[in-house]
Amino acid sequence: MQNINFDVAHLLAGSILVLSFVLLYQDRITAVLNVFALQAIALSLSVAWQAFIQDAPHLFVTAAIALAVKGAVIPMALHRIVRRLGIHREIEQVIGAGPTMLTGLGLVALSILLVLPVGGNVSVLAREDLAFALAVILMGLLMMITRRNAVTQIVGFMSLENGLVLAATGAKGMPLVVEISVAFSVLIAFAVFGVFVFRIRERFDTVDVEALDRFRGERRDHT
Amino acid sequence: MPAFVGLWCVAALLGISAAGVVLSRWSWSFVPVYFASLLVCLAGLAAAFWHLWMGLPPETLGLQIGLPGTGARFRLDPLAAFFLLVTNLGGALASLYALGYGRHEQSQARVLPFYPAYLAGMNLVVLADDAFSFLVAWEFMSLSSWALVLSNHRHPENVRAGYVYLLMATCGTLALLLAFGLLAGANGGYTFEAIRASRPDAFAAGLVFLLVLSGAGSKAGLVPLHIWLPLAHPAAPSHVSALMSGVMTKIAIYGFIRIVFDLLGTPVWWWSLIALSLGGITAVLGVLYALMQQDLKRLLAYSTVENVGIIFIGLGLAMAFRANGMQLAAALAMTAALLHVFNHALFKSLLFFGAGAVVSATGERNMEKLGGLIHRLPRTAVAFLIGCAAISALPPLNGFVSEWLTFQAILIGTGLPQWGLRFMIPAVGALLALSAALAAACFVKAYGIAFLGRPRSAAARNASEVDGFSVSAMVIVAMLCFAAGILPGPIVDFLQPVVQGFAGARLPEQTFMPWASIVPVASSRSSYNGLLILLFLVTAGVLTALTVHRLATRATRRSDIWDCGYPDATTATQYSGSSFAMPIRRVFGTTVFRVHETVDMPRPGETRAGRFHVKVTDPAWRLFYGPIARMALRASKSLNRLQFLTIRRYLTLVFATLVLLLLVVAAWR
Amino acid sequence: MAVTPAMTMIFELAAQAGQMLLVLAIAPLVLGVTRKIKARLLRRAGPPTWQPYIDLWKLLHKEAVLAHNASWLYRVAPYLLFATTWVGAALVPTYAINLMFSWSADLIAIVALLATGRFALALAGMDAGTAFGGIGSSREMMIASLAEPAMLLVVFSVALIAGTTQLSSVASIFITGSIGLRVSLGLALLAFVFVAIAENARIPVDNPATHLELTMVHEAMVLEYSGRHLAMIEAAAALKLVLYFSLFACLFVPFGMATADMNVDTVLTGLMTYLAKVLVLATLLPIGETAVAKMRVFRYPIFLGGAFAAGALAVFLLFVSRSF
Amino acid sequence: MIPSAASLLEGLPSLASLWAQLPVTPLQAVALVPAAAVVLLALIPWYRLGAALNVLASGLTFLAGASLLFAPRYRSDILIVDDFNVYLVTLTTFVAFTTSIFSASYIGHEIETGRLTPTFLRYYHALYQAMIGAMNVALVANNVGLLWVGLEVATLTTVMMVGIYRTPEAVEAAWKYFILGSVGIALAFFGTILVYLCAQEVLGEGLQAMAWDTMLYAASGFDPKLLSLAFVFLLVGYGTKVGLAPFHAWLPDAHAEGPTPISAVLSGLLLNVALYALLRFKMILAANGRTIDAGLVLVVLGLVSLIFAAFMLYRRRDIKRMFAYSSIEHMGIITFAFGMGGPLANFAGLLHMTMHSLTKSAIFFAVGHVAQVKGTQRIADIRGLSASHPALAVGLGLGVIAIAGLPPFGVFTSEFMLVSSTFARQPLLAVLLVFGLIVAFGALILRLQDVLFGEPSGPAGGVKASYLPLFLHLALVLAAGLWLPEPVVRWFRAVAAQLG
Repeated sequence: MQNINFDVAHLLAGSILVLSFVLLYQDRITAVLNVFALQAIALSLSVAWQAFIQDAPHLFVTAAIALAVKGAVIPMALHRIVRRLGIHREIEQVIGAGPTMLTGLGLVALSILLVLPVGGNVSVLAREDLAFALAVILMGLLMMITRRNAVTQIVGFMSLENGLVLAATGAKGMPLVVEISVAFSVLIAFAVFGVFVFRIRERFDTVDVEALDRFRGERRDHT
Repeated sequence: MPAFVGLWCVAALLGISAAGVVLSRWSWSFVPVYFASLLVCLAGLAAAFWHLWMGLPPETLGLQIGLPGTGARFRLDPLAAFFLLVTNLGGALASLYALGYGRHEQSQARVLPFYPAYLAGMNLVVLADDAFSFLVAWEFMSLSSWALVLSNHRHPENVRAGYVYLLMATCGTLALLLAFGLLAGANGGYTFEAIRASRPDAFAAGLVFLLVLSGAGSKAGLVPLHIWLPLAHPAAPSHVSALMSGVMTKIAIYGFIRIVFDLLGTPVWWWSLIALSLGGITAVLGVLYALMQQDLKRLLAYSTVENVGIIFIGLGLAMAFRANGMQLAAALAMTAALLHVFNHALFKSLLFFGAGAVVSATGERNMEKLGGLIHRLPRTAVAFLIGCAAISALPPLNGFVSEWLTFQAILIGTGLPQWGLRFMIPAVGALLALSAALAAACFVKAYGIAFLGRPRSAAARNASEVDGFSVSAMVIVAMLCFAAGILPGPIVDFLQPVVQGFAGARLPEQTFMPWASIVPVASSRSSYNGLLILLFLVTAGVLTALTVHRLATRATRRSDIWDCGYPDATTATQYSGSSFAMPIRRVFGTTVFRVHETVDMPRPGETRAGRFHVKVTDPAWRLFYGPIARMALRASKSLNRLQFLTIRRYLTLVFATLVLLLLVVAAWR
Repeated sequence: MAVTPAMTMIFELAAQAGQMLLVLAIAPLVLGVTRKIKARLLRRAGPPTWQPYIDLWKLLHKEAVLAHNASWLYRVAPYLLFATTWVGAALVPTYAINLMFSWSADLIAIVALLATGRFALALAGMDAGTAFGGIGSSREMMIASLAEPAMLLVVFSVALIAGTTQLSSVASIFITGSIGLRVSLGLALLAFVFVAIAENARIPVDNPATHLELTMVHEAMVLEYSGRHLAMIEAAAALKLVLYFSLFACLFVPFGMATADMNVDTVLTGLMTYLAKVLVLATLLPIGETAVAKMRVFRYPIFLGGAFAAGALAVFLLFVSRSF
Repeated sequence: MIPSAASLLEGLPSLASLWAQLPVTPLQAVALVPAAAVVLLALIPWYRLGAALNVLASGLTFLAGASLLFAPRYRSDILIVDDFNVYLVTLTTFVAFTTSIFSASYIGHEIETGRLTPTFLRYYHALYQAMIGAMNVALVANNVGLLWVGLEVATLTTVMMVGIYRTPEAVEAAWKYFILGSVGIALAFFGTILVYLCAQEVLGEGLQAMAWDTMLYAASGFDPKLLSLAFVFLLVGYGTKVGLAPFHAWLPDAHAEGPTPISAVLSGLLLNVALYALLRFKMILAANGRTIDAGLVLVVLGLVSLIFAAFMLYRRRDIKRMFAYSSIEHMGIITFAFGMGGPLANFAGLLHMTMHSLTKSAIFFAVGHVAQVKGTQRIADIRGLSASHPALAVGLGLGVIAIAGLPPFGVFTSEFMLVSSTFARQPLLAVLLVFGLIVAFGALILRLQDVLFGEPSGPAGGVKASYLPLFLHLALVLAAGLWLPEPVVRWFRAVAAQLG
């Protein structure tokens, strides 16, 4: 019994990791959004599984939140933004897909290297989950810094947040206050994002972050 | 008791500066402020004098303020008392002078609050008995004088001077802070007792010495840390310049003596090597730069650098003798140094007062625009002449006595065992002799150009004698210079309690020597008697004059200048300051300065005037400070790119740092 | 007969006063002698030896002409110069050591006294506000700023050998001959001669006989002076020469001086030997002067630098080891 | 800031009796008063009334915070009041109070110049209170999760306020702040989870495994590897909010483009609170003892921030951005101090935190007035302030002199302890520290002189604002430089001992 629990949790966490690899690999916005939705669903599954094996019902709430918000609402909203702003579908990457993947692999290795030596009294399950979560977080960050497009950066941040949820649920018996705060922060995050994207829309008709950087306070003093 | 008086003086001065803030909107406000400062300084003077005169034991008192745990401690021992005396003497004279001079100040609000605060700061430095209060007072002194330097802030060069000044002052303070940190140790015994008790090892002591030399030296104006001094001292109002040159540099020397001789214990001989070499170089370079100046006050500032060098020579000798246990010789050298401290405080104040009088009478600091002031400002001229003679170390005035004592100390130097010192001391003696002679040339120039000859500008032609307060201040100092010159004995004895503490011995009683002469070591070795010299000179001079007038003729006729039969009415034909300095510039110009002489000679037939322009630059700028400033700017320029990265790149920075730290954790065993 | 303290006091006072008057009396004569000898060396008859006395007398009785803008300093300076030089000369032991006031100023003080006089004269030179005065003062101070350190180094070397800066003590030590011949003493002598030549405005540094020449130094400084003031300055110059002669005599050939026991014959021998020494020096000086040519102004630094170097070397040797 | 022992004694019973009659304890009040104010202010359309209420609410919060000093120490699994946070709460509420006074006079001018509209002021005041409440929560939280929540809410509210001018620069600054801030949020949260994992193995599941003080007792049993990992994430996460280089990028623009009161609160309070959070975890590491050397990491980060910011100061053209960099510099000094550790250095660090928040907020008050009277933030366009506006010039001058570390101000006291003790222990580090200090000093004084002296520039109109907050802060800093009250010294010593 213990085994099957472990294996399923492992499988789901692994799938999340794989999905964030796919995210790294994608170079079309629509595809990125879909993959992200997929990852969110995988996340909610894994959270639900955790809720089941830890018999911690409150985690089902988290799973539901993840499924609803990240699996459905946010991807749709982002699709709408993309359509409304008419962002060209190609994502210009800073470094090519190949090096990015290699870096991702390196990060996975690093996270495993970090977590494995952790002392025995931390449960194996938590440890494995932790390794995956850490990898997902780092890869989300990697995605944010290898994409020039604001929407993809948002997505990268979201997948980073997925990693957080994964870790949080992996931590046995972590009080509910935390999940709520997570969801809370994610909501705020998204709200603020929306506000900003629209502001940016009416300011610069683009969401390319480089465009923003032209408007730095001191830059004009150079001329 | 006197220690309390000293602290009350500080409190009173702070009160006065607060009052200055309130009063300064009225034009007459300078009178009460300076008068009150005068009274307080006199009180402090009396307290210090009393302590030295009665030979009271050191007295300490602590207040529950300042550094948590340590508290603020104050102590009055002979050394502190002597410097307190010098400080308040200078302060009193400056305040008296300012009673008249103050009315020329345009914006009282920029001077009146800071002047008493400045005095308070200097008094506090001398009284402080723990590292924290010492540094607070030290920096407070710098800060208030910085404000005074900037009192005339509309001249860009004053602002620059203020900047350089405050920056250098803070570097010095930080050097002292490091020194104290080393002395106090990791668990912070910041009181001077604790520091005295803890004997640092040789390396630490050497490090502390170097730090203190640079910290106190930068405040005193040791070459090459002197660059701020000739900028800042002239920029301030003249009574403040007098305090900065005459007193504040002495406070710096007090700091040096306090830490090196008192807190650090017995010095090591190689310290004296460094102090001596720096002192000698400072003495000569200072006076050479002074010779090159056309700005009267800047000339005086550079001559301050020279005198600081002389004092450091004395201190260096004292260290050398102390390190080898030659206590009597150490006492002699120390006495010479302290006496020169006292003397320089006197005549440098006098000279700055005179310069202030010239500035307020003519509005000119540039000597090339002056001349013939001896007719327009007769009293000032006399006082200034005495100051010039005194600072040129001419008998029978006081400057000579201290230099004579220094020479005597140098002549004892043969007894030192270390070869380094044996080579250094004669060289320093030569440098000292050179600086003395050059100082005479420098002040002949200063006086001859500014006060003698024919006026070179309308301002100088229409100048009129300054007010009574200023004149009385100058006259008093001039008299003091004379008194200290002809009766040095009592002053030397007065210094002995101070010297005793650090040299371990004292000079023989001087006051009751026959004919009131001073005999530092033994009458068979050397003795000097200013009183008799004066007597002889007066009798010889007066007798001759009388005889000539009586027996020969006293007929006198006024006529035009002869000038070899080619008199030229234009005052421009006179020798100018730069032309006076030209021979010496030629002699030393190649080696010491970077002299740029640009001649613009019109071709024959051209009607325009020819131009000759000399630019003398202080090599310290070229060699040290210029490169440092350029380096800082280059660094900031290259780092500044980080202000203009894209968000993505900033995220990359964060990410990179995170990964780096994770690798560290992974690698950590 | 019993000698009471009062009488000894009187005797000592008399001795001191005698020396004071002696130097004053012989100064013009010395000048005359040098001029005479120089003239002879130049195959001229030359003025009579006592001519300087006559010159002084004449000047003293002429009215003094002052520029309109001449200040009190201009009139005081000559007397001050004269006084300092005279006092200096009177404090150098001539025929006897341990005179009453000999201790009141040591060698350093005497050098400084001369500096005081020079200071006054240089200022006076700038008082009238002429180009010549300025040139003179400026060059005088330049020379002094090099000569004075050299002189002080000479003082150092002597003082280091004798262990004192007190002229009488120096003489009383050297007179015993216990010191012997010293390398450092030789160097000091060399430096001393150089300095003396420069300080007394003699060839090759300056030409006392010149006028209206851009190379003149001392004469340019006193160009505006006339009458009694000029007389004072001339007298001071003569006294200065005597001072250096007697300094030379006292430091390097102190033999024959009257020492502690002062009675008539010791004093007389001292007097005779002193006069003889001065005479010899007064003969040697013009010979040297005629042998060399005057230098350009900006050669002085090298000349005096040589003196400085010699003095410094002497002092170094003494610091390194006492046996040099 | 803190009354002397005498007034403390006679003040104690009256305050106690006052709070006895109220339904809430001071501890609840520091969070509840702002919460109530948020709702109220969000509803009030009149901006003058809003400003007044803002001041009132802040004043009440300050009262509550100050009376925490006299209330007995308190702990639960959620909240805690101990030596460390009690004075920080007082400080925070105090600065929030004075800043609200300043902002009341400031926004009036902004309305006149039309940079802000009353509608935005509604958000502004509500957000201001929200931020204060959040920071107080973060300070009094015992539960590290709650600490995190408080800090994040504070950050997000400031993000919105930074963007409130809606100029391209403001939006861009807010955007940058938001992106970097939320990455920080995420990383810090991960760190928190890791800490919980460590604690949960020792203390069992549930709240006590997130309560800071229980963790501190059990810290020795934590897994060092995991704890180190947690600390790294917390360092990067909270360090971003502290503004340590190289996580500093958001800070200068956020300070320069937002309203000046927000700049004051950011520099004065938010950085402190973030650092406070970091220190809470450093205590746990110190108590564990087998982790990576947190001190070393802090020292390195501190030196990097100090020297980097010091050089950046030279080329700043915007006066607010310059002082923002000076905040980075001082955060670097403080981090360095805590990295050095030991009683003296820790004491210095705590003192420096307090002094910096008081001084820097005072400077921003002054800068706000300057920017308003001169109509520009460009240093090059501000000249001769001492001639045109003497009082303001004195305020700014004293502020900069204090922040530059000159006596007799409090900053000098802390730098004195830090530099001297460091030189006695690690001479090389002290030399680097002094180097940074001198470089920064040179830049600050250079700009200060440019601004204060020379021929006056711009309009010479009077200032319609109260200097009370400005000079109150300066007076406190001066007083602290001359005399630290005994209780404060006691608290600092206690905390310094815990910091290891």
